[in-house]
Amino acid sequence: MAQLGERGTPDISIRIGGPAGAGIKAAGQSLARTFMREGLWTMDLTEYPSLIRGGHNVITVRVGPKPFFSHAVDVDILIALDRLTVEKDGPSLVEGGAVVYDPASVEAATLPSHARGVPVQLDEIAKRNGGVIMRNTVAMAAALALLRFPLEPFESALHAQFDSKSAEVAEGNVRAAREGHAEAWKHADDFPLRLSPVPGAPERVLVDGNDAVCLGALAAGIGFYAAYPMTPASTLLHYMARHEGDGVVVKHVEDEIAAMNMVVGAAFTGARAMCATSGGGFSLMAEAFGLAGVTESAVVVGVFSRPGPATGMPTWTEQGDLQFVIHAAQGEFPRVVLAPGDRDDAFHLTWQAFNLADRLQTPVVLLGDSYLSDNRQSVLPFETARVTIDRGETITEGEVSDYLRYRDTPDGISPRAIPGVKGAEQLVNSYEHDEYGWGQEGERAEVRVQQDEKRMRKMELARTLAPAPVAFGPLEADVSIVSFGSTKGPIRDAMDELAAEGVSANFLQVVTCWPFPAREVSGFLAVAKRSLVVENNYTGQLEQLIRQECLMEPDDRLHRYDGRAFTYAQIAEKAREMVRRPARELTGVTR
Amino acid sequence: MAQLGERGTPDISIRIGGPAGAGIKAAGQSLARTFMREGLWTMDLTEYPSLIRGGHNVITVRVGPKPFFSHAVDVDILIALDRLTVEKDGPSLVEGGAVVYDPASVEAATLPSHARGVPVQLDEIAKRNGGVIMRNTVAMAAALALLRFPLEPFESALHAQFDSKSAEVAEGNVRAAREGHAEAWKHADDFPLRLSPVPGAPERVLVDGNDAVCLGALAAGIGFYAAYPMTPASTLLHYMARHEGDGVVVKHVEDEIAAMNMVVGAAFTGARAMCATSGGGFSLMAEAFGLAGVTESAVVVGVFSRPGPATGMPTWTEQGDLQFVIHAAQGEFPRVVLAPGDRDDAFHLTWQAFNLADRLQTPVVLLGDSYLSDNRQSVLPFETARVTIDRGETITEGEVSDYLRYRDTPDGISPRAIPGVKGAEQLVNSYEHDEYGWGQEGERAEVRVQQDEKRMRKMELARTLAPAPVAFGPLEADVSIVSFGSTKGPIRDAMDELAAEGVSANFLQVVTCWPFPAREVSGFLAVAKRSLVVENNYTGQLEQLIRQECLMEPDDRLHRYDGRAFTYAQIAEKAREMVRRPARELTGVTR
Amino acid sequence: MPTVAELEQACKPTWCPGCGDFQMWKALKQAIENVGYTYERFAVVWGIGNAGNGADFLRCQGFHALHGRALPTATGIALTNPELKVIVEMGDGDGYGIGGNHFLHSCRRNVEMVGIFHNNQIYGLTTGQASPTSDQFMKTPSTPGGVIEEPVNPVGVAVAQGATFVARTFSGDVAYTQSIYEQALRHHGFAVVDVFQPCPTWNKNNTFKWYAERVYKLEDEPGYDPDSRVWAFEKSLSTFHDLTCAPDSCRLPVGVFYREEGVPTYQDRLPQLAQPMWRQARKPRDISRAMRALG
Amino acid sequence: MPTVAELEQACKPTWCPGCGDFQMWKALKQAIENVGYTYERFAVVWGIGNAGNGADFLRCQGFHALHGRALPTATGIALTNPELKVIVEMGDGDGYGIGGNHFLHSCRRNVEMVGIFHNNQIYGLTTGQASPTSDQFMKTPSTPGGVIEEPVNPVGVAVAQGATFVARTFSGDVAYTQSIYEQALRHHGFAVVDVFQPCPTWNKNNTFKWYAERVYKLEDEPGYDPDSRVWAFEKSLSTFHDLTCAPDSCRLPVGVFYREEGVPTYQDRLPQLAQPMWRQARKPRDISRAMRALG
Ligand SMILES: Cc1ncc(C[n+]2csc(CCOP(=O)(O)OP(=O)(O)O)c2C)c(N)n1
Ligand SMILES: Cc1ncc(C[n+]2csc(CCOP(=O)(O)OP(=O)(O)O)c2C)c(N)n1
Ligand code: SF4
Ligand code: SF4
Ligand SMILES: [Mg+2]
Ligand SMILES: [Mg+2]
Repeated sequence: MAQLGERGTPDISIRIGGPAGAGIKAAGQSLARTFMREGLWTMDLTEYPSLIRGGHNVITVRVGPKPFFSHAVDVDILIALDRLTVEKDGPSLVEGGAVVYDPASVEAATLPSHARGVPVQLDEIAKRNGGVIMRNTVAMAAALALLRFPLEPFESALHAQFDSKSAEVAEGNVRAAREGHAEAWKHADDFPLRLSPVPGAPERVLVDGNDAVCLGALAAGIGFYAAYPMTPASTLLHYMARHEGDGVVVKHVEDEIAAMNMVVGAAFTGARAMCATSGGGFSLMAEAFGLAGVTESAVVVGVFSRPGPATGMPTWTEQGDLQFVIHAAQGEFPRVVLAPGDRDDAFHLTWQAFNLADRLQTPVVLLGDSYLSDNRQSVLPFETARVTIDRGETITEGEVSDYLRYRDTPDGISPRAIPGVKGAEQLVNSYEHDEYGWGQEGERAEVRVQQDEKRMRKMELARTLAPAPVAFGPLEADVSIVSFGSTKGPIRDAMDELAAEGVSANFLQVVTCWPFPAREVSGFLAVAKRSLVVENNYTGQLEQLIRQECLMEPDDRLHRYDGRAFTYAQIAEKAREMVRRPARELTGVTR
Repeated sequence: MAQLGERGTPDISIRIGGPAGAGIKAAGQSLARTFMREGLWTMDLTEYPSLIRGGHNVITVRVGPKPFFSHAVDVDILIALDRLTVEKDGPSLVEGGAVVYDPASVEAATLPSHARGVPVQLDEIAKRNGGVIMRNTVAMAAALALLRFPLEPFESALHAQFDSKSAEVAEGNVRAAREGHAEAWKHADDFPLRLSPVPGAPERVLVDGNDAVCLGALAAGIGFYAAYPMTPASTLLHYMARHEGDGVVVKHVEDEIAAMNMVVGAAFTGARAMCATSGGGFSLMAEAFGLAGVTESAVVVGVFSRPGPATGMPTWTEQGDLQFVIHAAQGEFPRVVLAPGDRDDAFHLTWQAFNLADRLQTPVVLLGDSYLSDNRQSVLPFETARVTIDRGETITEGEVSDYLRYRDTPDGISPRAIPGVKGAEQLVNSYEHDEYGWGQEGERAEVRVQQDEKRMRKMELARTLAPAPVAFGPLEADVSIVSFGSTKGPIRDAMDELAAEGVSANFLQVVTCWPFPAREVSGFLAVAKRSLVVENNYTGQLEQLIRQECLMEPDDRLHRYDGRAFTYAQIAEKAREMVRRPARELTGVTR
Repeated sequence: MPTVAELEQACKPTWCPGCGDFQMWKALKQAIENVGYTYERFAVVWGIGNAGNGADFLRCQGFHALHGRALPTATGIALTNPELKVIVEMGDGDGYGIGGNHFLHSCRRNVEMVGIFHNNQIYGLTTGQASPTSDQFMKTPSTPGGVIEEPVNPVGVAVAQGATFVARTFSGDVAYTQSIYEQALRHHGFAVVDVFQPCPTWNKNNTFKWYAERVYKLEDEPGYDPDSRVWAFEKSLSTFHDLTCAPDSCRLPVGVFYREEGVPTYQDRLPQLAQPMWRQARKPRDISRAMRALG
Repeated sequence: MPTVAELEQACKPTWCPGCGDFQMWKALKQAIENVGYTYERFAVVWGIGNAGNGADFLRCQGFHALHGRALPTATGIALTNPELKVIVEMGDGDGYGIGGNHFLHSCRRNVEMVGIFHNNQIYGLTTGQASPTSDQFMKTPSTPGGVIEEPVNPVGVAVAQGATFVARTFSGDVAYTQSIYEQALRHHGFAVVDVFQPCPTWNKNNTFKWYAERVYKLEDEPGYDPDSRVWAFEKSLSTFHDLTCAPDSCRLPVGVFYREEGVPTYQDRLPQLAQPMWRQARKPRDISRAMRALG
């Protein structure tokens, strides 16, 4: 068990736990926002079952003066709103960690023996200042007191949150906070951890992956977003719907089939169009995803995975859909699959996805997961100056003549004249077709070959346009990690932790998963001392692609498939273990 | 251009071409049946566009005294019901081949110069004996005359076909046949090919792949079949519907989503249940296919591919869905994919699929394509004595106690008690769940891991139960071919042709595509002099699997993606070309 | 024949306090006890949603199916085992949104089974988006500007599409709901039961009070005519209202809108379904005749 | 503004001789000419089927969509370019079978577009299986024992579900069909036009003669009341008949069943849809305010 303050990283983690419906997530997020505004860096981890009430909900806020990339591993301060939290989260507390609890509902004797109990009359204080709903306010103020963190920033946050609703409620919250702060302050001397504001820190924003995707889509000039709610993609719909006023038609439709077919229709008019869902919704979209392929429609599809199969584990995380999105839908057609690793990637890959879709006139998938979608991190505002709009060979105005929608060209791209352009009579066709679009002609063997080859040729262009893998860490390292998507954060933190111990690690983040960057991955693996593929799934789908595309096998692999994200500690431990093993025990066959 | 009678094989090919709606397919099939009944072997190839009328329809009947495995490469006798046939199919005629045509509609001058014209008053003879509809009868009789094949068998076939409807029509047809026969007989002396009945030949049946699958399903005791029509799978629905009286509930449902979900429901009651479709319908089934995976439902799903993407080329053939069926649906779960190569495989793999589904309690895919589904071959009646019923650990009657539907067991198989069994209260669940089936418990990390591992463990059992690859040809060969599915026929014919020339070839037919038989394929490739993967698709999906699972690359590959099946000649030519090349030019990197 | 208590699971309901799903759960257990099925003689299929979460709480031969697909799964069960009464529990998003096509076709198919729709006019489990039955202009996270479609009219569609038993009830009246359930369970054919089910957590518009002030029983009014499709259709239209309507200008009928007995069910028309279909798979079927037909 | 001749393609129709699709093609071309759209101002979306095969034969801005999915594709077009009138051509399997859910939801959405359903009561392109509108007891390759479901009642469902223009016509009367098309094209909202379209190849039951003997025009009878949903619903029920009914006991109404003008369309309620949405994507959108909101 870790000791308080013993971790390599200079940050602190605070967990709030209680039943669903107690406002746990909002509480944690306002704590994080308070810290962020005072110049600290934060990362949330929300964990909850697929229930509206009851069950056990938890948010853990990691906070510190230096940036980090992933969620907390263990807990320094546990705010236990109920007994279940003590029972379930007690074991995550570091030796000497504090448990803020209400002696009225939790008995001191039930606290773990290695914990420091901080009894605060959460209920009573809340009630006398306005109602039980304020319990979270009391508890958060108590946590701040333990860290000797000033209360004023939190008070202004409460004012900001409640003033517009009711001055009375705002005042009540502030009073409740002060009382909680005062009560916990008594225990602060015993508690060694301290946290202070960092003055003059740069402005930051608190975003989860879905916020970042939405911002990227808005920046890219999205005009149409259609979706059917599905965890963890639902908040994209909420966000986009709130931004209809920015010039986006947002439709909550009857099912995912409609969403995808509408998006293809919207692309026909030249709108930048996107839909997003989780794996289950994408299953239903598969046919129309192929429609986008054969009709050469520029669409962006977000697939934010949760553990499957079928309904699976709606509120948890997994990277189980990589091979599915690469192979979904009957027949063969070009597609691009981009996997953002963090919020910055999510923003920039999203607007790039729209450009790629337009350049290639084919569907582009943004593949994420709940871990990235759901959890907030403080980040520097996204560099909007980098955003460009490249609509490729799309003709939106004026006139065309002798127009052939599917003209055979050297790079496979046929100029696309959208409806409204004079002379743009055309037939966009789900059947195989000739250059004009006629289905009858598409039955001829030579026409089929022409069009199939034309489409597939776009994969070559895609290889040159799609983002290359990104390498982190030293050129030579004791352990070389290959991974994709949201494992990026834990891997980067693990690298830092390992570096502090004198173990060097480097990391190749596969950003474009399809077309697969075989050259870069092969090169990285070829010089690796010990190679490791990290994946949040059971079957090792990235490794399958590496084997298929590079004819190489990594030395080892780390999988997790219990619905939870990797912690950096877990990855670091795997790397340590590999370094301890003599090289000949590693299983790699190719070098 | 091939010369008449010059092909290595002692068989003859007759093509009938004309517009859709002229009864071309039926005509060709009754010709084939006549030959079969007289002891000859036959194979059809039907080619038609996705139209009800017009267009250009063709059926080619290959017939000979010895068995063969695939369709004809070129044409010895062309029956041209219209000018378009002369134009389109003339080039396929061998040097000295005959064209049976009606001088009233086709001018002799338009015939290809290398053809022997056989003018027959098709229209007039038909009309005077009962109507234009009898044109096919006249033409077929003419073809028989050219081959000096006796007319009687054909006459009895006509009687068999029409007597029940009207003696007059039967008589008319017979008269028309006689006149056509007589007219063509005049030209038979000039035409060197001859065909005679083979007396005492064993009984045969004329089946296409879909017939074979249906017979396999019926033999296996299927109780429920649900489908939405989709070429080339529609005739399965027709066949099954005709056999409702044998004790099958057959439902033509509102869409493929309903079909797949109904089949999963039917499996819940212990019925042997199946649905079938083409790739587009399977796209819609994907989610419920995953439902079968997580609920551990024993279902059989037929996927009979046509060229995609999307609507694609409905009436043509392709092997473009292999990777899709292996990866369809969100999340990870065990599945088996079986690819019949011919009609005998289709029969036997179908009943085996039901046994596998029951043994493994997981979905089993039968992956075929239009080439196999649509075309008839004369085959020995299927060996029904080989059919066994193995329902695995399925409890259909009696009583169970302390029943846990998802009990964790060493091989991953949990005994399945169906509704109606006393004590079988259970919760079959699309959510992750615990051993009882409760979804709430499935959110716990350890329960998830238990159930995920339990399910995936079934893949190990699947490896031991699923049919192994089948090897054809000598142990050592000049060229070693790996392929799957319906390319089997052309490959086997190509091997015979090559053998006749002194080139030896062997062939490994991958029957179970998933779990992939890596050991057997690696072994086969490792000792191959020159290895070749043959696939009816663009991207080389089988090769991708070989690379992924065997870390090996074949020396060369042959793809076809124009919607047409390989001919044996094409494959033989590729093999010859490989043998001509010095070995160092082959591209293989692993051996 | 399980009693209400025996129908409960060790796994206890997790619905929000005050959720109408509790009442429907209660009514269903009582109706099953009253009709008197043994455990072996009925099966329950759930869709996905808070309604569907009921799967964990009822002891039975159960199937928690996909979102929107409970009806076809149930149909597969009903058409392969004639000895089972199949009950299908769905949400309004589940049953009328994503599952709308199966609803439409189930009505015209008249498979004997009971479809219960938890109509809370909201997507509960996914945190409060508009459902296909949400009232026009209702603001939700997916429609912050207000719903602009006309709501689904499940009773009207069911009646138009040939369902042979079409009823609606309000979960707040548990006894009435239970009596409607019993009639539905005893109906020979496809029974549609739409239930106004308040969702106190997300739907702040259609609350218990809101429904209670507006519902009235069809059979209490003159002219009650559940034999007439046209009458039922006309009554179905009176559900349309706007967000602010006063209780007396916006009366919501509950009860049996339409009932037609004596129509043969789908199962009745399948002579091969005399017994559970698993019995077909005890030994290889003789296909010699079928094979000979291809000779 | 293209004339009938200019609306034709070099690619000529391949429908079977005598197919009702020819007549519908004729009526549509004439209606478009009469209403007077330029090529740039309308788009046509087809589903898959023989009806859908019309995609090859009409010169326009066209989209041949997936089987069953023409309505959502068309909706995506209509909701991103307000300058286009969108016409959707579907088969009965296409529109009411696999596409039934989109039909249901399109009716309640009232997106301005015209849905034309080629109702030949059969699956034409896939060689004659029963369609959701096939008459009960009809024998087809997928129902050799006869259809046992009640047919879909598209008019009834559309009226129940809030469609603002619901009409039916018979392709055999080309002039009448054309006039219904023109009214539908001029309607401000979602217009549903179901067309009895004989399929001489596969449907030997509902032939030209069969329809011709049975159809009558709604407006020719007393009590014509297309403002009333209930009246329209009642009339929709009279389509139900059995295979052997005599012409006079089985009269099939055609004409406008229901029409409601003045209802705001979906597009009307989207202020952001003042112009084609591609204009939003000419330069990066300023997201500074949205980003600041997260600070
Ligand atoms: C294919 C698919 N799409 C989306 C979801 C996500 N989802 C789960 S429940 C639900 C809607 C819940 O609303 P409703 O059906 O009305 O049930 P309620 O929770 O209100 O009882 C949705 C959209 C899913 N599970 N599967
Ligand atoms: C997902 C999917 N399922 C099935 C098909 C096959 N299919 C093509 S057209 C058609 C039905 C045609 O009937 P209808 O819609 O009534 O049109 P018609 O040909 O009668 O005009 C079917 C089932 C398909 N293309 N896609
Ligand atoms: S969210 Fe609504 S429907 Fe769901 S359990 Fe809570 S109150 Fe009931
Ligand atoms: S099959 Fe029927 S609907 Fe299709 S083109 Fe022929 S007549 Fe028309
Ligand atoms: Mg609901
Ligand atoms: Mg039709």
